[in-house]
Amino acid sequence: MFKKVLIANRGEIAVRIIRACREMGMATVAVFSDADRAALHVSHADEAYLLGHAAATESYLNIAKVLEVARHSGAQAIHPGYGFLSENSRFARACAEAGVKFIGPPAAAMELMGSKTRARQAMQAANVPMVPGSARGLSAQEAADLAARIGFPVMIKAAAGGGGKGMRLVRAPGELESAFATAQSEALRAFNDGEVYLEKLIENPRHIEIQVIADEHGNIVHLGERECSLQRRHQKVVEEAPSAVVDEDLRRRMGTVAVQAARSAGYTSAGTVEFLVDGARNFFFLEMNTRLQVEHPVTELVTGLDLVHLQLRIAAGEKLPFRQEDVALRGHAIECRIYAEDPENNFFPSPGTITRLLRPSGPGVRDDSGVYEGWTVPLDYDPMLSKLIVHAPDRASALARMRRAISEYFVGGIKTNLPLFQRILEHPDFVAARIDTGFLDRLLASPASAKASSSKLDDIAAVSAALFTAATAPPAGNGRRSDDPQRSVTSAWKRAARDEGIERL
Amino acid sequence: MFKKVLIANRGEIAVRIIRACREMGMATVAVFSDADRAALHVSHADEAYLLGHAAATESYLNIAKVLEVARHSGAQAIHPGYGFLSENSRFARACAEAGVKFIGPPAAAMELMGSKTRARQAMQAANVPMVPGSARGLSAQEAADLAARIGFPVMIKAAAGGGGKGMRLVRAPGELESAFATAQSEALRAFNDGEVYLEKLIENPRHIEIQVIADEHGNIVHLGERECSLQRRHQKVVEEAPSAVVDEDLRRRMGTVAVQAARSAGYTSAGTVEFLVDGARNFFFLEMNTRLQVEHPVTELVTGLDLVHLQLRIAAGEKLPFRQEDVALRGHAIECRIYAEDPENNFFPSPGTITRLLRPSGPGVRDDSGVYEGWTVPLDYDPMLSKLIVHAPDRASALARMRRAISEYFVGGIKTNLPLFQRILEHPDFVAARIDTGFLDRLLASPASAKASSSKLDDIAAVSAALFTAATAPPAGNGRRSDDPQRSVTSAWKRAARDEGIERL
Amino acid sequence: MIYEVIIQGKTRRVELLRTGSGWQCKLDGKDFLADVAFPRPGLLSILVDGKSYEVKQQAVAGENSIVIGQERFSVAVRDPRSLASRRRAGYDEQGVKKITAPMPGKVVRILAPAGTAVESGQAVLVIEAMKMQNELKSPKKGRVKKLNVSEGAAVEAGQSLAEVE
Amino acid sequence: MIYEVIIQGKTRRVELLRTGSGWQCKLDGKDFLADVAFPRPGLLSILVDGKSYEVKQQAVAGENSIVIGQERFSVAVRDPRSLASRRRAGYDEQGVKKITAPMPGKVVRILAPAGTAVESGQAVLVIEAMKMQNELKSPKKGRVKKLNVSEGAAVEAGQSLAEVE
Repeated sequence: MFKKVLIANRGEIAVRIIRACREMGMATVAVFSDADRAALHVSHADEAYLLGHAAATESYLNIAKVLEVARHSGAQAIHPGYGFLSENSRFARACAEAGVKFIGPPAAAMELMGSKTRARQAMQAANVPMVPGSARGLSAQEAADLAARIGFPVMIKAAAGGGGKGMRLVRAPGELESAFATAQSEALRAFNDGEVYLEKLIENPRHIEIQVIADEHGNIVHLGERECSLQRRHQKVVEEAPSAVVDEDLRRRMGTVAVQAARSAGYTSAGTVEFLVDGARNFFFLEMNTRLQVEHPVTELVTGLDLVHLQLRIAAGEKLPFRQEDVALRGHAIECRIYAEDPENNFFPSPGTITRLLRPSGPGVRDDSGVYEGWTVPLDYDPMLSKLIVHAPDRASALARMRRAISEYFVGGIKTNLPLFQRILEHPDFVAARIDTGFLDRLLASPASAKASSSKLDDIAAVSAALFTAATAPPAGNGRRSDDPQRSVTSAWKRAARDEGIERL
Repeated sequence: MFKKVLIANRGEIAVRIIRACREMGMATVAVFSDADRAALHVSHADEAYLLGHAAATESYLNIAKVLEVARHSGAQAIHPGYGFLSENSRFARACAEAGVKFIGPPAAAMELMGSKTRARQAMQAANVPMVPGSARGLSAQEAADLAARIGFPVMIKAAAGGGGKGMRLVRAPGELESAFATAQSEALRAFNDGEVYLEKLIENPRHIEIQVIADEHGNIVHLGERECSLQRRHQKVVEEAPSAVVDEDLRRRMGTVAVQAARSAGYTSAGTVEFLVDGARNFFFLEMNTRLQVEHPVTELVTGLDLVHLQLRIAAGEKLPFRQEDVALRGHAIECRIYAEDPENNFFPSPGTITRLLRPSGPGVRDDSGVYEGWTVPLDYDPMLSKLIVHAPDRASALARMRRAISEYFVGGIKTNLPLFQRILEHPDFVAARIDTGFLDRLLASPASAKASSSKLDDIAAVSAALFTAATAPPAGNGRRSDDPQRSVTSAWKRAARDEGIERL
Repeated sequence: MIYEVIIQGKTRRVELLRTGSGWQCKLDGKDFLADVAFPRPGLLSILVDGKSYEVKQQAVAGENSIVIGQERFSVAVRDPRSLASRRRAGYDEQGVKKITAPMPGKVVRILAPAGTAVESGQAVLVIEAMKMQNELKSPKKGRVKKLNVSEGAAVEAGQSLAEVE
Repeated sequence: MIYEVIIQGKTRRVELLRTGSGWQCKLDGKDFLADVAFPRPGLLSILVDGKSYEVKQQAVAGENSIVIGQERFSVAVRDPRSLASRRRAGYDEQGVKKITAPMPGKVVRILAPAGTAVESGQAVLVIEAMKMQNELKSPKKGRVKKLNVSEGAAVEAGQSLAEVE
């Protein structure tokens, strides 16, 4: 087993991997950018080294620098987490050349699956059911022709893409050109690769994915499905396991296809095969993610396994400690991705300092967080603050538990998408599991049902606002007492207040 | 199902029950004493009412007041938690008379099991294996005679007792009289009942208990065992499930006895049958706790069930939603009880204000806490701050996970027993599960192996102390900047510092 | 103490009097007693007729709100005597509306140069932040009066980027 | 800045110089560079030669310590110039030792009245707090010189209860 592991990532996933390494008795090496010196993953690790400036290209994407740190620190393996270098095969090869174990699949498998077009070809060869479309990069003109042939609506996707970046839905010929351009430039920006292709859109599909795990001795097992249909602009927002529409039979069939897809790619470590599932429960191969997924915890909770522990064991050459028939699902798990973004304003990112952080806990609640009270969320990276996951005996109680957990969660000083989850979790269609990949965008388009918040609550809020102000008002005449509990926090209010001519504070 | 439930308790268990009620859509009514106005259970509940002064007898033990609140608020049921009124049959009867459902067993069962002496008689009748000793309250003289007959060492126990209060170990005739007196006065103080009895001591036994759950339709199921041998002065400190010495066969035999004990007592709701297990794995009935146990979460994690949810369903008249054969154990769970007490000073309670609270989280970690940063732990009640529970696929990884969680836990401003757990979790005998009820007291008697903390760490600590001081040093001449991050916390240091003539701060 | 609280647009008058057992409150003339505790700065626990509310104070970029559960109430507390506050009624001066940057970022594309006729909701420019591209749309039907930024420019939160008339 | 740090009894001399890239430290003459961040009051993250330490500041009842992981180091930071600090070497004056209350509570029983000869570790009195009875033991073999409290008395933390000579 490795003595020392470098984590080439930041935020909550870096912390989550550091925890796994610690639990397995491995020393941890963190890397950080100028923006992250005070980040949680730095103080949680046994060692930490600066990579460079905040810009990802100069830090978390800087292969040479990461490997230099690995060499210097004597790390025997590197876990890339997700995002950043996690699906970069050049990095995987560079690790091999540097004699450091890359914790993930072989570079060849990453390259095959990394290019959606080549992946399509390979999967077609392996008779994996596919969505109609192009199997290679296209010019704007070719895209227009193909779209005309297979018919609108169509999706434009970045060949090197992932996470919805460089992805555009086109409903009519008129929109194609500008969408193509945006997708291409976004792809270029995000992946240094402008290649895009085109696929027919399956109307109102579910996004259901299968977790696979494979060792280096040819053993491949699937760990059931995750229901990831709740997406905003193709970004997953809420995930759960199991899926309400997947029964034992469908699970076995999808799992078998996923395992065979992984096998045909010579896959090892943890990976995910994504499918679109239509109303008739036909499933089509979407793509394979050659890394740990953000939503991996829901699978961990229903299977009772720890995927990062398994990744580490597998990378160290161990065999899978269980067989397919040993895998059993218990209960229901749901994950909400807590982002620093403003649901009331186009979900614009809301970086800034977290002035107050109240985190949920208690029975069945897991909070995989990368932030702390006082931390300033930098503008430079993905604004995910935390993954909130719950586990309960059944879906109904899991939903109730998540509602309870969300109601306990408070992040002061920045906007978050917490209020959005309240809306989702109470929506009758979501409660009934009547969801598809368009559900959330439709929900967001509909007016936020101005549920007449009991005027009682209005009263309490009004009085509270006055109370907060009163609590910081100086005792007549002399200045504010320095032991004033309210002082620190209300300063922001006072500033704003002054502009508005508030009662002298 | 109930619309509104009153929680007649405080601290972490009140919060835990409020969470369960919320998850089941029931409104919650909290009660509090003068000392607890700002407590977590008050702000988490939908309603909250003052009972009276801090003294438990005037608040959490005040039956009339609690029932008055129940009546006033329209609560349909009362959950007593553990401690306080949870095993008080008079309270259970008073609830019935007031037309409020007491969430727990029938008063008769509480009375039977509540008196250890009557319980012994009943269990003997039911052929439950017993430890030799008296089955009734004794005078000092009778105790001396009986002890002489069955031989030392013996235990003196309060008939109404629980949680180690009014309990004394006597190894030689000389110690008997004073021990008897202390036990009696402690019992009187704690339970208003000085009756004590005597039992032969089983040398180096394990304390292993069986969780039972029974509905009001005659269905009784056991949920496996908990290993609770890690005790300090008969107070459980660390619990786990399953026990390393209990195999399928022993589990079935102990479970069967536990179920039959519960049945003979006409038991309903959640309860625990405690056994002593000797080196040859013979088990002897110790007592039955007619309430939810502090350590119930380890059972929840390995069974995937929620015991408080089940208590509520059962109290509402529902049938158990599963049968014995449906109960399966998965993985391993460990609980540590985090107390505000000083392990370096006889575990004296350490009340005070929590100036900083860093709580562990992440995979497999559950923190059932009743405190928050800024909360002042009152002197008036049991000093438990939180229950920290971990779950992992096997015991070894559960131990590693708990070590990791403990290393993340920090409570500033008061002393806690966190350092103790570090010692326990690293002890070779505990790691090998070679434990008995005397393990911890022996460990504590042995010098805290002054594991030469790497002088490197000494250096870091020394420099850090200076850094904290330097960070608050005023820029030459003018006063401290008010945006100084260090200001608030170092005040205590500064105070102490001044007395010692520190560099002017 | 007397406060004028503008909450969700509505203006409420709050009178507070600290008493022994708590706070005597008068809200728009209606009296009630509140038992209040401040567990931590920015948080308060308030009991009114036994009902318990955990209230949080939220301040993001000078925008203040009160949070109860996940319900947000934007508020401003004003001194009735202050006149300054009387002004600033509507933000909208003679039909010209500004498009401002909701957060720091970089202008990656201008879609509607000055002079362009635009529909309400039509994209005027694209800014990128945190690796996401976001289109900023015209708040009204009209004509792009002027653009204050060019492609590639770094912009601050609240900075005025364009005006539509 | 120069500090004298008494840590676990030992006295260390710490010299700190803030530089651009961090802090230049000299510990008992040994030089090293520390990269320091203060994430929150009372916490610091310190990097020395790439090793990362999360250090917490602990103050309980005027007793100060540094916590790293679960390891505790009791410390006092002194100004070398101060003389006051020079005194208070040993706590133990001419063989008389105090028994002090480690926390607030109530004296429930006196086991060894003044004049009683006691062994080291023998219980002298019992105080009750948080529903637990705790025996306070004699720190030395000798004789109970005087008792400052009687049964039933409420006592403060740190209060001297008895003296053994």
